[in-house]
Amino acid sequence: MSFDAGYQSHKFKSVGTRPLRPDGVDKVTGRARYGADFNMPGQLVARVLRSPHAHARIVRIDTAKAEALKGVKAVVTAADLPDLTNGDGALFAILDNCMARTKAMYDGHAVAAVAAIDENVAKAALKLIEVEYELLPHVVDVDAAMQADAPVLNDTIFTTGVDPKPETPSNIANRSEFGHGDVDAGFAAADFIVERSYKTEQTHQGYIEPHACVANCNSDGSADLWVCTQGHFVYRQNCADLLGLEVSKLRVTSSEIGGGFGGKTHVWTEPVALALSRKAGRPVKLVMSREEVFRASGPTSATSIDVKIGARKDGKITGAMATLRYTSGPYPDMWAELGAMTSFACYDLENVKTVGFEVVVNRPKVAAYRAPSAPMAAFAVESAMDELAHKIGVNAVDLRVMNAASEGTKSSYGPVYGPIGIGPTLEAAQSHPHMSAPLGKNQGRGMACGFWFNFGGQTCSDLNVNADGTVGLAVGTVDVGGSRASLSLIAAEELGIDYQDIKAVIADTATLGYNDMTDGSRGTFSSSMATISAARNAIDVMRARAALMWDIPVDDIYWEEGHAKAAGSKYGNLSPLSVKEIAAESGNTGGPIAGHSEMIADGAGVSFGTHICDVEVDPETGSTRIVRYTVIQDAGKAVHPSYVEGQYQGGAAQGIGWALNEEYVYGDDGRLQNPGFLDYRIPVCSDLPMIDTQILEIPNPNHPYGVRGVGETPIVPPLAAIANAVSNAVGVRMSHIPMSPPRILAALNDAAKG
Amino acid sequence: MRYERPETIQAATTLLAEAQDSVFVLAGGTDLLVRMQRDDFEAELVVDIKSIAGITDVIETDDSFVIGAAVSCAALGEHAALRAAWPGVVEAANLIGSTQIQGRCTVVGNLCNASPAADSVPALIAAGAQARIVGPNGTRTVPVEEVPTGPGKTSLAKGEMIDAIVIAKPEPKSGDSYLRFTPRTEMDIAVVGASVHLVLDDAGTVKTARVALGAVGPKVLVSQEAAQSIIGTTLDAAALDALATVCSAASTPIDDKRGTVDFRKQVAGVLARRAALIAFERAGGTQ
Amino acid sequence: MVEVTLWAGLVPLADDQKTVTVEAETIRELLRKLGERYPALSGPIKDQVAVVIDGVVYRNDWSQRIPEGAEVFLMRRLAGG
Amino acid sequence: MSSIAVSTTINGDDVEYLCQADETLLDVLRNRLGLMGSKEGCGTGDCGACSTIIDGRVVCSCLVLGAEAQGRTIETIEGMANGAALHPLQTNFIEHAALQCGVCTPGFLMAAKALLDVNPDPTEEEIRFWLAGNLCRCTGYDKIVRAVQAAAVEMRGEQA
Repeated sequence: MSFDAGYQSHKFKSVGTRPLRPDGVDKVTGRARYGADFNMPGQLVARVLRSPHAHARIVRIDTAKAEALKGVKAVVTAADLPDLTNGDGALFAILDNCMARTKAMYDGHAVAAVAAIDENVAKAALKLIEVEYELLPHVVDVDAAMQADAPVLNDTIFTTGVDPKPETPSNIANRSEFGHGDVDAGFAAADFIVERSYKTEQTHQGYIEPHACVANCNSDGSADLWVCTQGHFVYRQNCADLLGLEVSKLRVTSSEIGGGFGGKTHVWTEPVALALSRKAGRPVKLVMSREEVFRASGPTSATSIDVKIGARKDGKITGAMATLRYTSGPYPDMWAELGAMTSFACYDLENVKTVGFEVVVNRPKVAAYRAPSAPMAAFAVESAMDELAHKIGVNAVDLRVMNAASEGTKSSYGPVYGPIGIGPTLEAAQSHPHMSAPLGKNQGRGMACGFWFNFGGQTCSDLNVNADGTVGLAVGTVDVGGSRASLSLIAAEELGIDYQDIKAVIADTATLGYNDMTDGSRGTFSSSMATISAARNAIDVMRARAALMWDIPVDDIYWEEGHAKAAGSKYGNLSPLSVKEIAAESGNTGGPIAGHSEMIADGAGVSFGTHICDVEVDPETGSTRIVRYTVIQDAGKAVHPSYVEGQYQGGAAQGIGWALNEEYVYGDDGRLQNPGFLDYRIPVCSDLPMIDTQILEIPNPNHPYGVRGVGETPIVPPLAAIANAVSNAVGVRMSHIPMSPPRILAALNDAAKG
Repeated sequence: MRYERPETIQAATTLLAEAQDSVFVLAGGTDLLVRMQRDDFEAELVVDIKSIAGITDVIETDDSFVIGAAVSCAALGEHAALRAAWPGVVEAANLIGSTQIQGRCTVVGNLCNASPAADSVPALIAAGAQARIVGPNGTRTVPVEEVPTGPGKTSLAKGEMIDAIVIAKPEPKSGDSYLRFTPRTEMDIAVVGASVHLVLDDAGTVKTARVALGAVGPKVLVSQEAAQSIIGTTLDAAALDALATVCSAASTPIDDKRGTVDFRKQVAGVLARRAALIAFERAGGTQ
Repeated sequence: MVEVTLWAGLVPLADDQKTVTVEAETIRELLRKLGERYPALSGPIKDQVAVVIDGVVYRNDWSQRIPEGAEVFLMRRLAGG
Repeated sequence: MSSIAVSTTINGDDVEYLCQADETLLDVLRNRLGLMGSKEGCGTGDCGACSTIIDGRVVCSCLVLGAEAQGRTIETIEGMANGAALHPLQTNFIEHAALQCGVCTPGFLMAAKALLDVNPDPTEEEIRFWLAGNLCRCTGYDKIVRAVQAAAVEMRGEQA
């Protein structure tokens, strides 16, 4: 069933409205069930023993005393998770991170786990597990880890992407390079050059719900996992691979998810819970403490970035270069590469070169955090762009407009762009009242642009028309920010029925075909495409049923405004058949009516945003207050505008926290000093003003309704927008994120000394 | 761990005296229960004092306020007379934690937790508050600054507890204030705290003053020299600069995850100056 | 004929060539021929690669046709958050 | 350690339970009484997701011992609606899209209810400082503050 994903512009009836979300009542009454809200009869409580050392060889683990303690039903170590990854490096990294096999690679790395009848017994049992560690030198800083004399974390890592292939192991796992043209020639032709180095500290997604699951392995090889996750199908695959279970026998149910932002795209304790359940022969509930979430889930990278941009007097950029060093934790991945790809993505450049270095350190395994790697690269590049604008003496927005990418531009990471929204967001920023509002004492305004790729991927949906004509929609992408409402609007639009007559649910892995991880802002984009396809499939079935009911050829029947209609004058007396009427006869016309879609949603289309921020800096204490904030971003088509605004506001708030206060603080002992919400400071209600949003709609040609992904781009500009605002407020160029009060005050003192 | 809820002071102090191993007093619990989450926490007995008659009352006598040990900071903030008399003490108490913490935490708990960064302690000290300590062998009253002896340590003997804070009513033409520095606008532990209490003479110049700084040493720092720098002045620029310089010099903070030595020393001076101005204004002083 | 630009990570596996010309009308044909010509490429091609045709990213849709003269990129498949 | 018998009032009903001396009220609500609406986000009083109203004051139930509930009046999110009729704060949170993932929503609703009970006409700043003890990572707080403002107007019986 070929599906035409091409954009057809038409007047929307449901899409673009703001109905109440179907999961709203459960969430405001406390009935919605999140990861930790599920229990099974006879379940045990699990606790994990974690390494207190940043880097240590595990010489010996003695679990005898723990296993002998009354009430303990199972104790597992790496020995209970045999390596079934047969050469798949990425899978082995997941396995080793779930339970250390030979070395503890960071403070918090799991080394053993216990399942007991209650929490107190489990805690007591942890104390009885004896682990003999051989301490090894550690390194947590990205630049220090790259020095020749730094301790080498993994002697099987040889830098890839360099020629000739090195013989000695290194903490630099990979070098990646992107770009085109000749940057040296570009810099030679420049009238002005800005060159500066930037650092950003490691931050965490900060979801309020800690990871939680209930796992149950039966003796017949079947298993159940109830878990808060952004991708229950991928969790099923990971867990099945690591535990040697058959995929179809492991059912994973996605609970309501209490925030993810990329941090719940990766299994942390779920395989351990399954292993404990298999060993104990009883269900096991494993809930992470907040301290464990900080120490042992997947924060983003800490970075160190050098940027050099050259431009002519008229503002045209002649050369742009960035060298980006990203930590990946103990296991290398693509984080530096993503940084290198996104850094100059907003711009149309003749000569550009970006080089990324993926660096392993003794920190937790990095996972995606909302447009992973992009906010740090944008901070460096957009700060340098602002400094360049000052040097040339041109307005910051004009400098962007002069160099902005547009349709047909060859991107800095390679491919040519289709129709993109950066130009319109810049123009909207220029004419936005915020841009011309007056500023008070010690206040400054900054702006910045941001970009994210967005993805499609494997998606499927089931749409069932019930006997009363109402519709059940089952999707496989997880709903955190209101996508059940958006997808119901999509189904209502395509079927031509009322939003109230549709109920969308997230299906578990046993009742729906495989769906990729809900990442890359693909939730609404991909599932809406699959839902439209399923709806069109259902419409064809209903047209056939109408043909049977009227006893006329199906080709003479067309679908309009939720009704089967007979085309042509010869059927003048046939009044249109509604979904309700067709459904009522389904028992006689062929059985239940449904529409299915199994597809690869592609052509997601990139998403651009421009942010404007006013800050007030207290020059005597270095404290920064966000006075005003505006987000302007292209959504292609805002299906449910309230929740598109919610993505813009939420991304901005995370960016504000990252820019001003959030950071992983490590002691000299390589231990995380602030694993808690008291000293890992995310913004509180009284820290922020109202966050204004402006949704632009430049249709995505590869989606029937023009929809683009919106979820990740909002976090990309804030670091730079705030840094530029602080610089314009008190005249110091901050190059280290977060711009905490001690850092700003030190910079002011240095500036005062001249 | 055992939980007891005595209804009289005597019963409470007896329980505290008889406990062999570690014993804790529970009033608001907002520090104690956080400590209990840690795996290394051990306690034989927790004594919940909230059922002791009168312990949750604020009593105004003709010359003082008697704040019961289990009065929540939220309740303190709602006591109009105390707020009018000692605005600095009340604003310090109301800065602790969040609305939810305010509904439980107490100034006595804040004092006995003995954190160098406690919010209410500098203001209590600047106000000259007294701690009424009860124990197996009777009651004694000491200035508040004598209770904390170092981070997490107090001078209370075994079996002793504080059952009230007593603050004398302020002299006429006096004012107090408390300011703290936190990176966020709420929910933070003070990186630096500064409290100033001063009394003006008839001419409107500072007659007496007390300056107390938090989070700049193992205990709250009471600086006589800082007080001297503003006595006899109407807080002109020179006096304020002297106050700031003295406070920065007197501070002996540490580097930690919340702030650096330089930052704390510099901001201690800034907050002391700003707090002095507020106290001066509240005392009726004019610049 | 189609000119394919390889993602930096693949260049060493294709005799260090940045661009390769291949006769292919679908993504399936393109990937099969690349794998045959440069066996070292067949590993990453299996599941780490996305094909970009004139700026549109196709994550793993072999049936997708490649128009004559289209700009084709082999890009690393990306993770998101 | 032996269990402690506690009798208290929760959402208007008489409730009795046994709990350990060191067991928090949050654990009692969730693990013994099946009232899963209060959530644990941190266990240290820093996120507000476990907010519960005890004797009229909104507190973190993770920093209250189950034993302390003896004889007190406790309100949890499960008691906020009046049967099927939602509280104005609940309806306004949905209408203003003041929640996305929703895990912080029960805590916000308890805190907002406690606010409007004592301050029926709060300014934006008063709302923001009162709710500073409730962390939200999804919304950036904008729509939450607007929902509380709208509910306050509705509860005062004025025109929205």
